[in-house]
Amino acid sequence: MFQFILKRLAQGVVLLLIVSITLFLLMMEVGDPIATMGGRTVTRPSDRERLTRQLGLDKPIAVQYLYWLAGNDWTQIDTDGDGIPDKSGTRLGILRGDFGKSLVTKKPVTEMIAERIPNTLILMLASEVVTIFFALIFGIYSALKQYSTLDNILTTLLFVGYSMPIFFISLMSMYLFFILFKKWGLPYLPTVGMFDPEVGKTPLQVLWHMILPVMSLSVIYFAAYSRYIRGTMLEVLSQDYIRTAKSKGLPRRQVVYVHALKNAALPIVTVVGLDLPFLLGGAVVTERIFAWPGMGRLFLDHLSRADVSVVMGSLMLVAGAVVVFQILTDIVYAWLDPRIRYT
Amino acid sequence: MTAQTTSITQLSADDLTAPPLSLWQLAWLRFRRHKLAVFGCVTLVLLLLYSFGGAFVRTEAYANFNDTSRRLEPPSSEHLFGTDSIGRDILARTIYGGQISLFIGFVAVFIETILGILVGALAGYYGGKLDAFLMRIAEALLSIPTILLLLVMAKFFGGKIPEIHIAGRTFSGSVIVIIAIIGATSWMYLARIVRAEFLSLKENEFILAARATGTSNFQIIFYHILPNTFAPIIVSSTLSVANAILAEAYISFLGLGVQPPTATWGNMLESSAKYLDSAPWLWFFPGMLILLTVLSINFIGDGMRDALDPRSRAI
Amino acid sequence: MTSLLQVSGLRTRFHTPEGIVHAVNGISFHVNEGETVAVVGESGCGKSVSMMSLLGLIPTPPGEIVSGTAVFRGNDLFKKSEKELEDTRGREIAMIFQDPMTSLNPVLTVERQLIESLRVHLGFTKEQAQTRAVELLEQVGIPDAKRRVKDYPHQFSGGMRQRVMIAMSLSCAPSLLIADEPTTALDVTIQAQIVELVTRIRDSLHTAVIWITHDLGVVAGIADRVIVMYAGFIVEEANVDDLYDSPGHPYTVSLLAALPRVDRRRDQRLKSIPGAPPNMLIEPRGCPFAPRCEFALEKCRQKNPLLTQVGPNHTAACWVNPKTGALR
Amino acid sequence: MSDSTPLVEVKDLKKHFPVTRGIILQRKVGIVRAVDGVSFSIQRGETLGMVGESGCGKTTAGRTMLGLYPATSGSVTIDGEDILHARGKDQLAIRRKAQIIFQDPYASLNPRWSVNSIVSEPMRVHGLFASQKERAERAKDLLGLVGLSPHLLNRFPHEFSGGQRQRIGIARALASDPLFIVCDEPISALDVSIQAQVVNLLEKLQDQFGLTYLFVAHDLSMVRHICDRVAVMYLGIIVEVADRNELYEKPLHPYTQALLSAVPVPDPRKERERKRTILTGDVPSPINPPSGCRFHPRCPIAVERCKKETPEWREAAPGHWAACHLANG
Repeated sequence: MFQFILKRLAQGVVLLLIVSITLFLLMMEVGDPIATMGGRTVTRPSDRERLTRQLGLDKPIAVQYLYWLAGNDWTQIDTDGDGIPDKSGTRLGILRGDFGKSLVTKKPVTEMIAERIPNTLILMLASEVVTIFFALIFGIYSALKQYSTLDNILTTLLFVGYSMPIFFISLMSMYLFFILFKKWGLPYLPTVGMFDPEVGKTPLQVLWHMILPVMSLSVIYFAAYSRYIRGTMLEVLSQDYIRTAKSKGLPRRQVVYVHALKNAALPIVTVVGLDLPFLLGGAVVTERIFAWPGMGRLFLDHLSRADVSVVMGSLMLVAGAVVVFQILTDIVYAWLDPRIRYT
Repeated sequence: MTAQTTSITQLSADDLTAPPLSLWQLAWLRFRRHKLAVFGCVTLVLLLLYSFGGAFVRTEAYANFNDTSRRLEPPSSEHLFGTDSIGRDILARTIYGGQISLFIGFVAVFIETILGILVGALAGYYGGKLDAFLMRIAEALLSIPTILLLLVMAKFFGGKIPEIHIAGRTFSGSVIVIIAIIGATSWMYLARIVRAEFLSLKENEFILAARATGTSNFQIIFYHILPNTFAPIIVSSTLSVANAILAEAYISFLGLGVQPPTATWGNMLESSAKYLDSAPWLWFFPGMLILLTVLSINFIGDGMRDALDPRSRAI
Repeated sequence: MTSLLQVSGLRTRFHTPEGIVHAVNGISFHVNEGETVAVVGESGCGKSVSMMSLLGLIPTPPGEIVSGTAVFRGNDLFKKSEKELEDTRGREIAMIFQDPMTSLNPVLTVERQLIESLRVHLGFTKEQAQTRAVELLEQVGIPDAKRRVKDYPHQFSGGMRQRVMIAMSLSCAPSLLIADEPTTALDVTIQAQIVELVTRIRDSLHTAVIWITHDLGVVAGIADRVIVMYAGFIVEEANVDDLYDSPGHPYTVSLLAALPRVDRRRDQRLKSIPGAPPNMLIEPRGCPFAPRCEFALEKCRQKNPLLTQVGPNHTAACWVNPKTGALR
Repeated sequence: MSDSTPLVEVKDLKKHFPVTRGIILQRKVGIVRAVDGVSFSIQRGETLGMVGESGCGKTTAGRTMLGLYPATSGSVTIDGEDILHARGKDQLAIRRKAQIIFQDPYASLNPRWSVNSIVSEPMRVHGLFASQKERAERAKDLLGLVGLSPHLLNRFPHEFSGGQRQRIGIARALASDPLFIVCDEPISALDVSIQAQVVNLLEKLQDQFGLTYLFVAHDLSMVRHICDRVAVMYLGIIVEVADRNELYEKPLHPYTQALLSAVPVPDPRKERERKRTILTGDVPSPINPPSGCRFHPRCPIAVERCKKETPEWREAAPGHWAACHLANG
């Protein structure tokens, strides 16, 4: 088992290297970072040149990647442009936990991500929990009552949820719960940000502001999850061992919740486990619409300004989480399914 | 011995266990029974009529004509869906936007399908190092959330392809970019499906029989195995069209997709959130059209899944 | 003497998108206490469906028991509520299935699966049930039972899993065991082990057995009485010796003639039955075997003969005596 | 059978499968010795039966000898030519002479191909006829030969029953005019009433074309009926070979004896009187076959010697070979 984890980790590292090289190459071409630095336009050619040198943008891509990856504190860099290296580098590289500094805010990327991660996680995890809770209830019910009227109605509705563009459901729910409710004099839900600046960031405020985005996200995830759970349950319920359990005269409850659910849990856990790391990436569209200061917004804002360190940092964070969660999922799977033993 | 000969001649057409229908005919019979799928088909045909037939009612010039004096007008008899923030007719723009959105959806999936089949077939059939190599690429692409990857790529290619002129019409180069990047970032799922199919089919006895005869690998891959993977490929590709249309809508909504003046349902929504209250028609009609399209395609895909299910042998 | 189980006019069908599958078309039979009845027939003849109908194990929909009664120890199984049926299943009537690979739950230990019925039906405590589980495994000849009871099904071989299934089904000492082709998926050497095991346990517990199979060889070794099914009908029923000595239905005659013998030198080609079993989607009319029958008359295509007495405790559903070719 | 050189000669054929662990980076942790040194020959026009329990390697042996799995070592000659080491055109030429029919009537025909395409494929691959039309004509003849109506040529496999599909498989195997056919459990998936049809057809075709069969099966009764000679396999090796009546009446190897005694006979009186040698335990794993005689852990008469020494393959009676220390003919 230990060997298996080591092996998977090694593979993961290789995978991350390939991903990072590819992304780095892409990022080199997404725009002119100098042009958008800090929101002000740098016009003087001499300033441009100095900045380019300072940022190491004059170096070949391979060197830039190396600096990004492993830092440049072991080498001298030329800051004044006289061709003689004069100052030792300060970057430690992503391998040593230094994600670099943002061109826009000048703050370390790790700090910026650390600021945003809780916001994203609170939104995404809440949606995930709400989703899984309802999806399990509905998925199991619907599988047990396959082809009942309620199953048919709900299954059709699921399709609508599944096909719903997230911005459309967001805009519609904003329109209904904010604008119309306000118009009708009902208590209306806020649509922008995490809290009312006048009240401050209290847990209650955050909760209140979360309702709409969480609802929008949940509708879409719910549809996908419950379809999957329903399908898995149906598959399991048609297995021979369920027939055996019934033939033993076990109460229906026991057949469903012990014999069927334990088997259905395997694929469900896998899917949830593999989805979890992607939550770190945030919900770009939702965060944009609801002005939620999360990872998705961070990514989007800094991508448009060609802020390489921030964009690379957040992408690599997700990719790294994907690798880790894949291994975790395998471990959980092995723990749940006695047939699988990694040696 | 006489008993033997009579028994052989007695075996005739009426001994067949199933009616003389091809597998496709059987699938069609089953598909027709799927009410939602039929509903999806009808809706999709209507949407295609709307987008492509609508061009005969409203010209493209009209769709791009901005009358700044009539900005943000609510739906009226003149502008059925209202006007946008620079006074263009939304109805006309949804017609031309629909053409592009649907075009992007179908062409991107065409690319995706070709890539997915090739990668999946080669990886699954030959296995070994080739398989490992191709699957690592797929994994690498899968380790970044699709929407983030699409945004990076859209930004990378943005503005690099000049405008194109086809049949007297001008399209933003971004249409090609979006098609290419959606195609390039979505083939992995299909490749995995095709690979799994190939892995299981290549051990099938009819493949062994072909190999025993001396049939070449090329023929086995393309004539023997591939036709047997059509069912999952068709289902997956159909559902992919819905996903591609959504993907285009998302990146265009975020402003990195198809660039104006070329309209798509996605980029019509780009700044509409600002007019959430003042001009809901701005986002309602394109949003509704996207929803309807995606929904009908998903219904069709589900119907196909049922119809092409290899587990049901009978009608 | 009243019989343990008396089934009358059982009719089961399945509603499929392709039409109605007439799986069981009104069969009646009985099983006495401690008796072994073999139900023989080819795949799709309704032998498994009819037995699963008895226990309410047919998924409904698409399955449907159209009519019939199944009186077990004085009560009609079809009139029982789901709860009452649960009490009967496993406790009074147990079942073992064809494929031991898929019939055990892969994620639960053998112990977990063994103690369930003991706890549900006999009210054992967990400790009592655990002790009993080991005893049961020892009884069915699983070596090192104390340790192996903690294993998962996949850690057992096919034959061993079938033993576990048998231990499970016999844990509450049922008065009827339905064995649905329990040896079909196994090799002959393992089949011999399982047949021997079931025979031994049957004799010690005095359990009645319904043994579903297509193998006329196995039947000869285990059954007291044989029921031959074809296309959802019972076409013949007889004591095992009578059936092999003087089969009364052309189908049985042909089946026996189509069978090579391991204990005899080959003398001639096998006698084959032309054609294939009928499509169960088509409502049966006339004798279902008529299209493949060498004795078929015009009458056979019109009217399906009822089971009639052709000897003591021997019934067959045929207008013709296959031995002489004359009308009965 | 005037020609005394055998049509098929298999010498020390081995097929080992590596056992790998791990999902991505696979590591070899052992070898399944599925076929571990098998030698036999088949005369022209003869049917050799190959029996054994599941996992004994009989199916793998049949498939490996046609090159369907790359052989680990050994040689197979068919009509004097080495099938395993030939390449390109030569290999194609030998493949034409050897064909195979399979167990599963559903998996053995391409569901997307018409009967015509299926039956014509060998002709197409081997360039036997100039035009598609001629091939279709020949396919019609072949259908007639296997007892199917020629007008079913353009139907698809799913329209046929199991027995009919098996006939189509036989027609395909005949299409390249082979000398030798490996029958890989051709009847075990069929109902009893259909089995006899297929077996009779195979015999009829053998008479008509002088075909040579390797009949792989686990149904010992049917093997006795159809085969001239029978080879018994256990854990990747052949433990006994003899003419059918010799083997069934005077089995020498204790495994063959046990196997035969386990086969039920459709005769209740006989069954009641029969004494069975009931083997204990299961077939051991072919990854680590037992030392000495591979059968010794289950053998009712095993002695100390059987654990250590691999029994010699010897002719106990004319044409009756067995590998057992204790067997004497």
